Amino acid sequence: MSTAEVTPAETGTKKTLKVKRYKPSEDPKNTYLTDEKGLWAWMTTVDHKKIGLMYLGSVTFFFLLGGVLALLLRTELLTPAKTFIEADTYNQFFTLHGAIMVFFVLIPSIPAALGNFVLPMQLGAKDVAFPRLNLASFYIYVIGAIFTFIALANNGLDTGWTFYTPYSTESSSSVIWVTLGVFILGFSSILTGTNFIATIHKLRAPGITWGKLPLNLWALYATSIIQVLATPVLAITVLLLTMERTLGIGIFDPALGGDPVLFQHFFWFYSHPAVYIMIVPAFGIISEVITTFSKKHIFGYWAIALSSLAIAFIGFLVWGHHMFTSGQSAVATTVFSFLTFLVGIPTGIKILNWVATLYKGSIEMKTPMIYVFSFLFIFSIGGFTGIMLGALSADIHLHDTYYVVAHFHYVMMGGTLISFLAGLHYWWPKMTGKMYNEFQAKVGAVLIFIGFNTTFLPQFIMGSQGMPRRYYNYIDQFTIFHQTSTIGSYILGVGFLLIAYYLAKSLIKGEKAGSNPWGSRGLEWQSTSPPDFHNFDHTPVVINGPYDYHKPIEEFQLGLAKSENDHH
Amino acid sequence: MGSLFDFMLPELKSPMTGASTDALMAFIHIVSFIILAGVTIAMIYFAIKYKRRSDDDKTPLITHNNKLEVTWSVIPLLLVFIVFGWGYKGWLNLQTPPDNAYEIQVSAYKWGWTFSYENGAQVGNEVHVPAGRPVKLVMQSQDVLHSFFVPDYRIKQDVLPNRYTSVWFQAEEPGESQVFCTEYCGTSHSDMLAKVIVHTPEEFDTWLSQQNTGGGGTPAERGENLISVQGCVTCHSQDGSELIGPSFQGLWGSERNFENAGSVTADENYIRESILEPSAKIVEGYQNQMVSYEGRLSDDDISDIIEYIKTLEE
Amino acid sequence: MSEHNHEHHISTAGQLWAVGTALFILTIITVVFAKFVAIPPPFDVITAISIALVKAFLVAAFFMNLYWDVKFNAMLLIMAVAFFILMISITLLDTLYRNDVVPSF
Amino acid sequence: MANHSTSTPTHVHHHFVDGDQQFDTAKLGMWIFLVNEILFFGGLFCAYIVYRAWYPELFQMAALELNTFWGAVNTVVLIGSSLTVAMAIRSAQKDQMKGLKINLLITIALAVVFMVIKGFEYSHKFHLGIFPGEFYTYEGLEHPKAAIFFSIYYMLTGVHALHVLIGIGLIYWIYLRAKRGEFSSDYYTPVEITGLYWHLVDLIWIFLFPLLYLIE
Repeated sequence: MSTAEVTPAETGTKKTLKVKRYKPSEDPKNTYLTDEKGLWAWMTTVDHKKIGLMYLGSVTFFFLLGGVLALLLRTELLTPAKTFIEADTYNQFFTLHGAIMVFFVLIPSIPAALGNFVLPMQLGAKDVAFPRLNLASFYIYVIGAIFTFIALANNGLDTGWTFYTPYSTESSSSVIWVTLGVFILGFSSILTGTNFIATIHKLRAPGITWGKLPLNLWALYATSIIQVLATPVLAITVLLLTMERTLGIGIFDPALGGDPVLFQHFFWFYSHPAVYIMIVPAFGIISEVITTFSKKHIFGYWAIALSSLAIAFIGFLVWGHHMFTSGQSAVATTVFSFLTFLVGIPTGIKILNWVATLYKGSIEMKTPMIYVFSFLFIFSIGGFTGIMLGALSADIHLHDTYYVVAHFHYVMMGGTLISFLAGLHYWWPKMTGKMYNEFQAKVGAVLIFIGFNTTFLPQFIMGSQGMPRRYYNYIDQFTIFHQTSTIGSYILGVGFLLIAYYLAKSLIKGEKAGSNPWGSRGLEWQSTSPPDFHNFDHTPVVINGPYDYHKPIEEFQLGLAKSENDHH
Repeated sequence: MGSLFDFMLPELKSPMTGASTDALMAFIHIVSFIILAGVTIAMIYFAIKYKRRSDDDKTPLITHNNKLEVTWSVIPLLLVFIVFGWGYKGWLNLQTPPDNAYEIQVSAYKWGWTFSYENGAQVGNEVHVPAGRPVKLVMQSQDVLHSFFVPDYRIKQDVLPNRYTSVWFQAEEPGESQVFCTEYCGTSHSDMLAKVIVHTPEEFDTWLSQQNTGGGGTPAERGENLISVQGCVTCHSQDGSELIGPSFQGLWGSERNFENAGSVTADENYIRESILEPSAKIVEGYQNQMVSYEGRLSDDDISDIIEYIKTLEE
Repeated sequence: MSEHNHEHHISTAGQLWAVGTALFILTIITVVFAKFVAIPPPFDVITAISIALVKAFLVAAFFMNLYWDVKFNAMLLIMAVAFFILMISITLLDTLYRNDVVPSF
Repeated sequence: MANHSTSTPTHVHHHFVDGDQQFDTAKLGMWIFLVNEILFFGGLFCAYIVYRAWYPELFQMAALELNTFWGAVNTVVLIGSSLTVAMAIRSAQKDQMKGLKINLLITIALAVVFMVIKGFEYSHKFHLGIFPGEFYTYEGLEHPKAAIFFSIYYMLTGVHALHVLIGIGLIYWIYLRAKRGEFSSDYYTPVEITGLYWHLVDLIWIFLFPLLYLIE
């Protein structure tokens, strides 16, 4: 038993605590998976790890749904005009693909699924601040999903995920079911954000100062702030849209004297920051993975941490760059364009800091690291094309073409989804205690990379040549690009099937992972795999930063010798 | 490099609106490519050079380098300022049609376009324009949002119900260009296409004179008829004399000062607003007495009246 | 963490009544100003909003205890209001300037 | 589950070190939720301000249709209820359980009075044909966008009234828990955070009242 000098989060003054080393068992008997069993125990659990897994399951389900829709869309686009579905069906499919991927997959994917699992563990906490609220927000998500399914069974939705008025006020599809679903879903997002902010503020283990917070948590913190500040505006927007359809309140409907451009302001005030809700947590994962697999201290900790907050803040001021051609005032357009460029800077800083982290590291190309390299390449392209779209005169030409489609897939799929996969492969052994087949995983990662670029690179070219988005039919000159893109999407599909296959197999036949297979210094790895119900054997005490790879692992396995509230 | 850009972009047929855009896109593509290549090469080089030798590899503690951080913040910042300024300049040009632009009225609907000419000619899904002369399209929608996009000219503008928006271009050579609708508008959104057909000025004049102008004469003639039928003339003179409201003579393009809202230059949107919401802007020296004509005049009627008012320009 | 036993502030009944009375009086003042005193626009709106802001401050500071609370909670409230103002002012940049073709700065 | 020792009161959940940490966390959580409420109403206020800037004369004309007297009465009622909630929290802090229950009951009563007055205001307007949106049939206002003003009015006051109703439910729930003797000066977190919510409802009304009723 020894002592350590730490600064508890709450008081800010140094004090000496009695600590001892706890080496996590490599073969744990009791884990959160064995603690409570049965369907009912799962459905009523308040354990953040199980809730995280339930989110993971739902997100996977919706990803499958949205992915199948995407493949159907791409198949339809193999030839101009009708290939196998009607125009109206096509319009419904792209609307649902967009709405499902944005609201049900990308927004909850990293924060609610992976974040829920790792956030308390990285803090050394036993759970999130409000565990019951956490469960409630999962069920609110489920209710939102049910509303969307009701819409599906009832005329579907054909407005595009953006719900632009007056089309959405006139459309004969069931807009109201979806807007209500989105309204409800918003609360799920808000409650998760609220929970995370409170947890990061109040439940940090002794010694975790803001300067020792893992960058993943800085990213989740910034994300939560955006969720809390932006999502309510989405809620009121879809509520107003619902009222517009039921009562004809006329605020957004030009036929009743309203202003459709005002709707776009309302919508993008949420939906632009929402893009950062999707991408900022991805940055967090990249920071964790890149340090672990280069065994090296992160380069520019504060630059990366604070740039997340800067992105969160500036991200609120740029929504009008979706509206350069909408007929908004020239003043607004100019201001929005200018601010848009400012948001590009902190993003660029992050990329360069990550690359600098690799310098003189000890780099091991495991699957998560392959995803990180894919991310750095693909996301950079997404960023540069974002600069292109922020430039006023270029955006006039490119707006609402496939260039934009390619851009946001490079950012959302190439950024968020690929880093989600990085995170999934990184934390999979921690979540399940099992290891997947490394070779198959590498093949999967390479397939995703190739499939992705085959799908979306041609879309930049055809977009810049003038192919508009949301087109069922197209003129002949674009055929070759569409066909290449469709082939790419099939490669992606195969890649995802492979991933699903070996991950499922690892659950049954996978080798035991051990508590810390990657040799990470992160706090979540200093517990058993899978973790105990209470995450840690002893309340952890943190004296080193999460990226102090120059220090021996023993210094990362400290716990309170005696807990102050006797809860271990 | 040049041929790559030719591959990326359709042939530029309106250099006055598109040259700056093309140059800017080339600039961004080149700079982005250089930086991307740098990042990618660095990544791959590090991955090979610093490949893990053993599990006990020791790595140096490098936490940060402020000089480096500042460098790679400031250089991109300068670059994006250049891009912003460049884009802004090109866009300003797109927003300001030359004074001598030839004007065509555009009406968008689900799912097609109607183009109306000064002499009353109306053409569907085909807009004929003279080469070598700036053309300004004044557009409005009859139903939902649409967007007018001509890739060859690098122009795009949303078309809204209840408001006018405009876009301009100058095609230099006779030929054809594709028009797309780029704001999703329902079932046949992807078939809402049109063609710009560019003629030599002489051919254009011939073409225009051959068009059937339809009943009721030119828009301006119809407008003249409307203002007497609707009773506008009771309060608004056409010769500058003072009646209850401001005269129509010299109204178009003049600077209007208001009791309640600053000032604007009288344009389509102003006149339209004055007809539909007369109380929004009261010209100095007049009372708020006019009632709204919403529901009494169709959008086409209002456009016709505006056309007529344009002919009364001093 | 348990050393951190800060006392919860308990307002006296007098304090609460004083704040309540101030709020009642401000309500009467704002009605009187609006209905019986002719203030030229736009100062009428400014007066009404200023009084509302004072009332809001009283409620937030004393009823909601922010005056004695940790500063972070007050910061949250200020942040919410700041983002609300940002949302409105940027939206107004569009809706107020639609007629100007070229930015006037 | 963790074994609760005697030193930790039962209301403290296992993942907190002590009651203080739990109290602070709950309060922080509530404040974050209030941030979200402010921006929720912020969207409606934004619609209000945009339309007001476009049609100031409409807002002046339409405000005359609203009854300033009853609006002012409702302001006083709501401020009074805020005061009683603050008193309720004070009672809980001082272990005066009877005061807590009485103050909560007065708060509920005032909130009901607010809703009743609101109901009369609404029914008066419906009687005149001032319905929201396209059901608007009133002819006393000569303005093409009159319906939009009342749409905004109904949305703002309607969403606010919904919050009042939720507040009544919450305070009644707190009252029931107080009756069961769940609160003391050691543990009154639910009272405190419900109070915060109720004050926010009051705060919103403090701005709604001058913006809707007091424009001449």
